[in-house]
Amino acid sequence: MERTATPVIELRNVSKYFGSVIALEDISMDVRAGEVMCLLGDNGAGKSTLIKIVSGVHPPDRGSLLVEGEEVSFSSPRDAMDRGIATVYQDLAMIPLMGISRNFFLGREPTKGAGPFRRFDVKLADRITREELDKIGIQVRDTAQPVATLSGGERQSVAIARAVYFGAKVLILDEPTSALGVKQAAIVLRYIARAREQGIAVVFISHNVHHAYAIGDRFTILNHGRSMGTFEKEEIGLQELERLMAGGAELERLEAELSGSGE
Amino acid sequence: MERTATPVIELRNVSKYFGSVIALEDISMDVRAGEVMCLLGDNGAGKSTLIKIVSGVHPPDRGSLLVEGEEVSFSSPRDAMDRGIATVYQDLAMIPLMGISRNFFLGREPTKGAGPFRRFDVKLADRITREELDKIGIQVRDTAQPVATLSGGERQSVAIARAVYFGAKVLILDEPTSALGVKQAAIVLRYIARAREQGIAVVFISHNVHHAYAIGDRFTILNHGRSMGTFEKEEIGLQELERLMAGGAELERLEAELSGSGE
Amino acid sequence: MTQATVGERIREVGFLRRQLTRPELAAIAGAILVFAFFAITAGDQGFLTFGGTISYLQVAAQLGIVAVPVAMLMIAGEFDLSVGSMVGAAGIIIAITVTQYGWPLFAGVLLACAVALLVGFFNGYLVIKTGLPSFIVTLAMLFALRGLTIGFSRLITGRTQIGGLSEATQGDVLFPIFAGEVAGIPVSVFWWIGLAVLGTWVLQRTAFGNWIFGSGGDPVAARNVGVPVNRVKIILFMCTALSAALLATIQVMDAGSADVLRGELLELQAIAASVIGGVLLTGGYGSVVGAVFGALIFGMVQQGIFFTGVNTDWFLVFVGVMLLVAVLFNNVIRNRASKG
Amino acid sequence: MTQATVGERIREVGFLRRQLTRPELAAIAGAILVFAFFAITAGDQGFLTFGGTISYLQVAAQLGIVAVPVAMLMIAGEFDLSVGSMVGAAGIIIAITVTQYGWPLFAGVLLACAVALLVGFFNGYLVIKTGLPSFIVTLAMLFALRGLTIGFSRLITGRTQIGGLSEATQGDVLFPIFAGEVAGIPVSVFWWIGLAVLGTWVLQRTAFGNWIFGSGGDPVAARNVGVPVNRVKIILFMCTALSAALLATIQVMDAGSADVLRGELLELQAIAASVIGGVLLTGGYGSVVGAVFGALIFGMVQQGIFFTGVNTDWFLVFVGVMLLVAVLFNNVIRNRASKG
Amino acid sequence: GCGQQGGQQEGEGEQGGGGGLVPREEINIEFVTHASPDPFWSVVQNGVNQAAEDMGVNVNYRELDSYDIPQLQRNLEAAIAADPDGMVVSIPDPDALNDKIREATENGIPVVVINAGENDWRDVGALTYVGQTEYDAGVAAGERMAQEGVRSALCINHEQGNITLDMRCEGFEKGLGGQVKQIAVQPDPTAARNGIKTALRQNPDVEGLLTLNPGIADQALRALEESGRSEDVTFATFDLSPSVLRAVSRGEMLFATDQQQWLQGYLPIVLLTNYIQYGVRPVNTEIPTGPAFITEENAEQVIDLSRQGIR
Ligand SMILES: Nc1ncnc2c1ncn2[C@@H]1O[C@H](COP(=O)(O)OP(=O)(O)OP(=O)(O)O)[C@@H](O)[C@H]1O
Ligand SMILES: Nc1ncnc2c1ncn2[C@@H]1O[C@H](COP(=O)(O)OP(=O)(O)OP(=O)(O)O)[C@@H](O)[C@H]1O
Ligand SMILES: [Mg+2]
Ligand SMILES: [Mg+2]
Repeated sequence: MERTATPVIELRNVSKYFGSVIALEDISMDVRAGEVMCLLGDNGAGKSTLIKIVSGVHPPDRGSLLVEGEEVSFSSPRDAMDRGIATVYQDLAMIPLMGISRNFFLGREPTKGAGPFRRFDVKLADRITREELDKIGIQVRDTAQPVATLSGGERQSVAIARAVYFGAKVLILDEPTSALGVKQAAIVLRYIARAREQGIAVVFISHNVHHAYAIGDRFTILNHGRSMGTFEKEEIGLQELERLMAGGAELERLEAELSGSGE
Repeated sequence: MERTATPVIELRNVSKYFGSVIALEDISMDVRAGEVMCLLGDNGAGKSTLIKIVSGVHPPDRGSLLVEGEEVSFSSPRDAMDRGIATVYQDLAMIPLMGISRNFFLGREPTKGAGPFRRFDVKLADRITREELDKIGIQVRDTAQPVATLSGGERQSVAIARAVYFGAKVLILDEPTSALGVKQAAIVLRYIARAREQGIAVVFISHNVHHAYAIGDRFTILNHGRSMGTFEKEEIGLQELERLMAGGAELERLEAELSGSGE
Repeated sequence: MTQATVGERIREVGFLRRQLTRPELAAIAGAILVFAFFAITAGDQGFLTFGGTISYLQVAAQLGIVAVPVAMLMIAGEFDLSVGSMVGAAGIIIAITVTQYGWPLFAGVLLACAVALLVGFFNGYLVIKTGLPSFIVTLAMLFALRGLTIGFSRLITGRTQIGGLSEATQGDVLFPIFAGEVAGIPVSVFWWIGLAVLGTWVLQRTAFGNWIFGSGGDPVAARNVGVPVNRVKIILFMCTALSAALLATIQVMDAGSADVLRGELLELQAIAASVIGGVLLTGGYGSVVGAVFGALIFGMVQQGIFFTGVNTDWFLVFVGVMLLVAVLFNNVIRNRASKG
Repeated sequence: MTQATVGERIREVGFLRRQLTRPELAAIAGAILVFAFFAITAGDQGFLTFGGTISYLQVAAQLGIVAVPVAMLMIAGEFDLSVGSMVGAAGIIIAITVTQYGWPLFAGVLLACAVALLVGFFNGYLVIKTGLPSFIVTLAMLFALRGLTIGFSRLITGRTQIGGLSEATQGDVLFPIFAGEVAGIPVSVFWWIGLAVLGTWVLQRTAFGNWIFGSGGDPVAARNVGVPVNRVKIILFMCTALSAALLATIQVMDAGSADVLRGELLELQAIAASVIGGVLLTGGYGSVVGAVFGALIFGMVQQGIFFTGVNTDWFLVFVGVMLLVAVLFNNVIRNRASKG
Repeated sequence: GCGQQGGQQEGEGEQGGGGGLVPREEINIEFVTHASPDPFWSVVQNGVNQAAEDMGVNVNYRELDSYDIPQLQRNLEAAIAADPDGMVVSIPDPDALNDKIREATENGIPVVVINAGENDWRDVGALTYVGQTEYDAGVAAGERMAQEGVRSALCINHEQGNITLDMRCEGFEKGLGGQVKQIAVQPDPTAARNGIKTALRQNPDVEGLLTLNPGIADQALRALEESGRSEDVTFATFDLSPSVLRAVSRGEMLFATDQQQWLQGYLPIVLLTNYIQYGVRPVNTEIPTGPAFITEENAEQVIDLSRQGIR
């Protein structure tokens, strides 16, 4: 597990507004190679907005974004991808009416042939898609099946498999396990662990404290668009993390009510 | 906690095919008033398809559906709603460009005035929406904000609040907590418990064994479109349930790999 | 953690700016721009006179009468390309029944309305039952209806233009309702305003209006929460056809004649007016007020050129450029308003 | 738990049935139905002869040449209403440069193509930059381009119809390429087939084709995964305009004349052919082959009535009804195939 | 009755025009007809432009995109609102238009009717009528063709529903005194040519063919050629173009009707200018511009004029 000095991704005093809504205010954060940074926070805290800034979907309204120490301003997600940043969006970024393998390779199609005869290598795409989905525990019957007809978990798996396959330097996962079954979720966590070992920087968003605590090296907690600080795993316990995420004592009362409730 | 003899909902030998795909094969299941039936199973097992049959979205290709002992065939979701069945769909069934409160009441608008002057009571709708979302822990700034601009969890909360508000006899929840923060998830579980107390039959789908075990009375497990049986809570332990859900030993191996992983 | 938190995340945004993000207000801005343009370039050549105003208002009104229900149908996610042909058909029905068969005017109008409702129902029913895109169903209806109009008109009268209704209409009690004037303003303008108000009320203030938005925004989701999507769409198809019959009645009374080509390309203009007014082609979003101002922009541009004295050869260039400028202006306004 | 499990959940579905669920094959079924209708009702009146076949193939080809790129643009989620005007404009450019300024034919054609590419680029650029719906941008272009054509044609020649190109064109080396015949079949048919093959190849077999589907299916998602959506759309707008210039060249050479009104309503027909062929109006789905057969249905229906000997007063009824029947038949086939 | 009306007109004319004090460059004339951008009206428009130049007056020439009577009504209203010194109008639909035109004359605007409205110009109080009705032109064409012994013919209508084209066909039938079948074709050249070809095959007995526009005539000529009927079918067209004239001069066509519509554009401007300036006008008469035919004998002479858009 290597850790370099300059962070792969760094955000400095970033703010983002949607009309009158303050989605993010003055956020600073960094992620280094070979570490998993967990972004935690309540619903609507601004997590998805934050990672959309990193992956080039939204430009920040204020503040700066640095990749490998160099200030960048992405004009499109393509720019971010070209710098090795792969993202699983919470709303998945898939084309409902397109087939699975076409979706898998959308924007990065493998080609064969040369010159004017360069063409989309459909066979290769189908094979890779099938293999990668197999690895994550999803068997597809037909790689041309429209994504719209997949189950929620199957769709999420395709998005994850795609990001992992293409993720070069940074892997960003926005609630990747939310719709997954126990087995698939475990596989995804293992993916993340493996990516970290390979020196990839991972940003991981989850509402599942157990998932997050199991895999995270550092934790940045957002609350209503503002950062509540970043904590090393050593600094903080599971209980403490949970309280920070849920934002208070109210939760404990609730949990008590539900007799025997786990988690 | 009352339990009646005739189930509120009963499925008898139901099958459903999509083209060449067997989504469900020969499923039987029943839910009684005042109980929480958990539907468990891997991704793509057929859970969502099953509840779509109950809520009138798909007609079954074979088998029959009974509501309060009477055989029915819903020609539209409206029919199911008229029989007191409220559903939170996994893909949420919301109109992205419509405002929150208009979405909340879509199809069941409160009206005021009479005759040709009967009109949508927008004020009332706004007030109720705000209240119900407040209860679930979501503060909305503007009830006319388009749903598309809500965060994933906020959107899910709106769908849940809506179903709970309108749920008369049967409440069906398809992975309602998947995008929710710890606090909101706990609130939803408490909702379910309260609904059960009021004698409502609840069908609850989750991949989170802890959530399911905490709240479920009975568990029906689907695997590749086929039922693996229904178990009473007393019959089965958490561990056993987890193994059934994940479908084998592979999971344990995986979990061992991820040191200290919870869940 | 309640109201305070909400407040915490809201920035101050000016009232004007907030208002301008509403789709219809941008269309109004476009209309004002076009008006200002003509007022400056052609103000001294009659554009600002009462007669000049009436001349473009009437064009806008006739388009607007159809554009209001067309916009609502588009918000519900469907097209009706057959409205133009329906205008022609309804006009010929009235003219033939009155002049050839000696029916009283009101009976002819009633028959035209009945046929329109039937055609609208048929359109809607076919779209719903077959799941075919309404574009293609109503395109077929566009051809078929125009063809029936030409065929029957030639069969019965041997011609494609039927005149001689002036005597039958001008004394009729219906005349002031459809073709009269109030204080020099043609009643079609009032019909337009009336329909706009009614449409806005239905869309914004009734449950049915909510269903319209739902049906267009995501028909599957809307159906899943219990909206009778099919019923909504069929009713709206009937409304568009009925509005075409209304326009035909107005035109027949106003002109005292009918011809089989009346209403040609009206369907496109109505759709264009709606889109100019901010209605989404894909459905689920828009407003009646927007369509009304879209029609007004269309009317002003079309008639305004008259007063500028520009060579008629360049008329269409002018229409195209003005249209684009008006819509671009809408857009600038909207973006300015919604941005930081 | 791998292949076995997959097999477990698949039912047997016949080969034919599986093939028929493909969108283009349903359109083929519609074309066959229309063909069968005419073969039965007018087979002994020349419909089945070589000459009869050419007469509808040529009409279908001219529509199809434009319908192919229009279908691709629609799959990418945009409309181009300006193709019809572009045909008129390109025709007049060729005619004026050749007859008035004595340019060689190839230079006129090149200029027309250059202008078309410029117009296409402008359309695309405007749609992308402003975020306005392409419907309204290209509608404005429809007016503006037609207006410029009328204006310049009258300014330079004082007429709206320019003839006398036959002498200039018939000896030219370009003539056999655009207006010649091969074994009695007009070359426009080969252009049509060539473009269809090219379009299908691009759409189905290249990365660019995948981007087209993505751009139309969900532009935001496509952009998020790195598809250069803007570039895709601008290129396609340029293709539709270029195809219009190609059609204009063919028509000018074939007819020996140009007219400012050429291509009127072509945009609607091209869109209709695409929709008949299964292209979704909302984008993201469809095929070139479908559009090709949509054009064929249109051509057969339009020319077929002359063979049946039906009074042409009923021409449009005929077009409407046949269109509807063909599309309904598509639909029945499709539903049968995809059901149980 | 006519004389009386004429007298009234003169009275009004005195207020509106007279005096000879209006400088020509201040005269504004609105030219509002059912014209569309087709070859026929192009020539009219050229006549208008020439007259405007010769007279030194301003003319606003207005046309329609397609045959649309309500739009024409609006255009008339707009023209009246612009308060011009004179107007030129056509009356293709008297019921719809007479009231509006009367409104103009009653407001003291001198009006000249052209092209359509032969029976209505007095009624609306216009100064005069210049032109020939489409119906009469059709009758003349029919009679001319009947002289060649044609008993049955096809009339090719390229814009179904446009009343002026209907009138041409109707008149043609009357003049021919035989059987005339209307065939509706698309305005698109290829579709029109192939449609005409098929129609010729379907009607093997027809002896005559009439087209209503020179563009369609070009295609009909090829259709005749390609179906080998050039010899036995007598072919003629409405309106001129260089290629039509060439065909006429080669004897491939019997004739092309020439309504001399240049005059329908030119004369009204001259008449109005003189009336506005000096109050002088032709009294109680109409000015027919047709029928005139271009045949093999005189075709060559007009080709150049046609190329310039004068014939
Ligand atoms: N386009 C937009 N317009 C207006 N408000 C927006 C927009 N996008 C997001 N927001 C608002 O910004 C806030 C942050 O949203 P974001 O999606 O980043 O939350 P999140 O932390 O990802 O929540 P969740 O855990 O529920 O996914 C939310 O309150 C949301 O309503
Ligand atoms: N419309 C459809 N056409 C074809 N296949 C479909 C369709 N809908 C669902 N399926 C298939 O049926 C199977 C069951 O889907 P379903 O959505 O019921 O799964 P699920 O149990 O809800 O899974 P998840 O936990 O991932 O949500 C899946 O394999 C899916 O691909
Ligand atoms: Mg989020
Ligand atoms: Mg599911």
